[in-house]
Amino acid sequence: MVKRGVLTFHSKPSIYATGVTAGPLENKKSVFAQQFDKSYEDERCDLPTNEDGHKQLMYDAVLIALSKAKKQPEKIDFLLTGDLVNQMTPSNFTAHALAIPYIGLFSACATSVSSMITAALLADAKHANWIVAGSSSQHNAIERQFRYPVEYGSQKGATAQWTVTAAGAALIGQHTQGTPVIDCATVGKVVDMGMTDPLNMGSAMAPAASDTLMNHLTGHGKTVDDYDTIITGDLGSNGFKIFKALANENGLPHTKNFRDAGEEFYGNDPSFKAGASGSGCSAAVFFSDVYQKLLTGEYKRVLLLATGALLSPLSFQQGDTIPCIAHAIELTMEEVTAP
Amino acid sequence: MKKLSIILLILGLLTGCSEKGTYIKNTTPYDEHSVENVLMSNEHVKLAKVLLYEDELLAGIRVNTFSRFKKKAIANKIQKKLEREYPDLKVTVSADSKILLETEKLINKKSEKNYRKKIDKIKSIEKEQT
Amino acid sequence: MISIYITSFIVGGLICVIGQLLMDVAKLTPAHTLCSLVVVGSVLDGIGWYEPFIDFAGAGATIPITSFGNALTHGAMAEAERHGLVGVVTGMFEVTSSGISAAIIFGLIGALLFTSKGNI
Amino acid sequence: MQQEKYAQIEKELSPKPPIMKNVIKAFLIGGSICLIGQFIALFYITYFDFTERTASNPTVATMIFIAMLLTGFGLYKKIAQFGGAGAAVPITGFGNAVVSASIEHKSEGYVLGVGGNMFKLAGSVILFGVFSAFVVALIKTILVKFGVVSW
Repeated sequence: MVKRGVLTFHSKPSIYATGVTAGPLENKKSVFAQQFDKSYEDERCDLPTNEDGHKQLMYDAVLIALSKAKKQPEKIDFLLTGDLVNQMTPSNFTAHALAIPYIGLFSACATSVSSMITAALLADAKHANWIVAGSSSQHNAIERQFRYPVEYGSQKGATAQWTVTAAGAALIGQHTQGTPVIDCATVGKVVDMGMTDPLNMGSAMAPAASDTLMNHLTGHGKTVDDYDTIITGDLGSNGFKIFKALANENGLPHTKNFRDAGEEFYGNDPSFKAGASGSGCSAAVFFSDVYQKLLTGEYKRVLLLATGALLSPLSFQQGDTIPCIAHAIELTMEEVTAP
Repeated sequence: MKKLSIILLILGLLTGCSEKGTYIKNTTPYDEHSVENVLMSNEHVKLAKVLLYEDELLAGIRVNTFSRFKKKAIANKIQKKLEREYPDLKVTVSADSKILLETEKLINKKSEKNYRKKIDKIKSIEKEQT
Repeated sequence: MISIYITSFIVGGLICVIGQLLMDVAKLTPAHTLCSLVVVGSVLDGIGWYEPFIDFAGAGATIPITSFGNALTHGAMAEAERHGLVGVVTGMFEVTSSGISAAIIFGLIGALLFTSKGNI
Repeated sequence: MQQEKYAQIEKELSPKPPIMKNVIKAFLIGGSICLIGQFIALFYITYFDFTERTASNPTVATMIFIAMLLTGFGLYKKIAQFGGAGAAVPITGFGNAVVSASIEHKSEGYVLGVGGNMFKLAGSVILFGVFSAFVVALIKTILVKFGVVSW
């Protein structure tokens, strides 16, 4: 029987390599800075505009992931990326520069996982050998897109989050031993709990995360304790607190293996308020910290639960609520069986 | 609060103690006593600098803090009174600190040359007010 | 002399407190808050309260955005007094041109000189 | 889950804005900005031919100039983060809104970018200022015509 939104990848596609790039502030302030592959001295990567810098972040992240696996862009069958700028131009220009067949994906900050799910589907159906999935965000470009000009002085409350300047890309291919593999996934439904404050995305997204988590656990017959960690994308400290409360309400009393990439990203620095956000946030943490912990064997099985707020500046100015989505993907590190 | 008190202290040092009273310089044969009477009888006036020169009577006044709300009315009232006392003089009364400042400068000046020019200028910027 | 500094500090601070309460308690956006304050300044001038208020508080009343509404209304009313109804429209920017022209000029100069920084 | 029920949970768990603290900060920052304005006004009164009333025009222009520098060097947003309305309500906040929008849209060119977007934040203040001035002055003019009040 097919369960709605619940996917199992029988061929278990592998994640061969990842690449993460980050801006100067992230390099200085993020607790994950040591695990990023590349950081820039300049927030625009020494290019004239924020959007140019945004392209460069994504482009470099893809190339780093490819170079780790010693692959050339010509060998890649698909590029699946997305970001938050209007019509995703940074991703589009990256795809042009790399000349890889490309599908742009928009799931807001959940794009890191939605692109991995799509990549796993393509690999599982044997339509492709090599696929790059990823997402990115650039602070200045996104703040201007969704909120105010960067230099505009507006007081941010405790629930506000800081859009990161970072990009993450993962090279996904057919099953290979010794690499983290994609077991299964759950595509989330859009959940809208009537939240309207664009400076409090965490509380808008928490119900979507909770909904997808429950669908994943029941759909695949798993429990929370099956995972070494369940890591959400960018709920931030406030959204994460609410997410855990919702999990308790849904009969999941143990939440000690829950993590939130957004809350951890800047190490709870109060000047970043509730933490990090942006589609680069989940990608950067999933493809650096989580991936490396899978490689070293510290994690055997993890659930990546990226959340996205699917609003536009137009929609919230017109008084609409913030629709949110969460996608889950389960990665495992198999024991290497001796030959 | 500490910062505020430091700011106030610096302000106090910068401005010195507020002066009070009526200062009059008279270069005319007119009697200046009624000027003093008019100004002193008005409870709102804290400080006044008055210059009588040829056919001009120039008065810059400063009123008490909470009388500032109606300082224009106070200046007008004094002006009317002075005009009644000195029907031959052109009376200018203002509660604007610029007028006070300029009148004070004139009073403190030793020589009386340029008085005419300066007084005309003060009167013209006083008119600009609204 | 010193009292004008105290009144400007306190009055200016209090107007900002009203703005903060509009933002935190009434949950208005910054733009809505500023628009409300401008309208309040304009109405206060209409009933003749804002001018004495400036006499009392000096920069404490002329620096907050309320004075922008006051200055616009003041210009419009002064012209209306001279020329009747037509003056309501023509006199609007008589008094207050400096704020807008300074903002335009320095806005352009700022754009020439600076680029935005995503610092914290 | 119902939206109402979630709204309740969300309200319970989300941090409340520290209103008292914000108000005190707004008072201090807003008061300080006005105090600086008063000093600038004193400067214009003392050294130039401005009266208390006419000095407000150059004072406002100078404050906007200072706001431009603070905005350009990335300091105004820090002051605003601390002071909230204390930084937004004074005319410097108006200057910051104009200058920040200009800087932001420089990448689209000076005509379409800077010219077209300069007032995207501050424009509403001008609109409502002008419109309310129009209405107030109109009402007053009519009332004077009917002899209800005088100028």
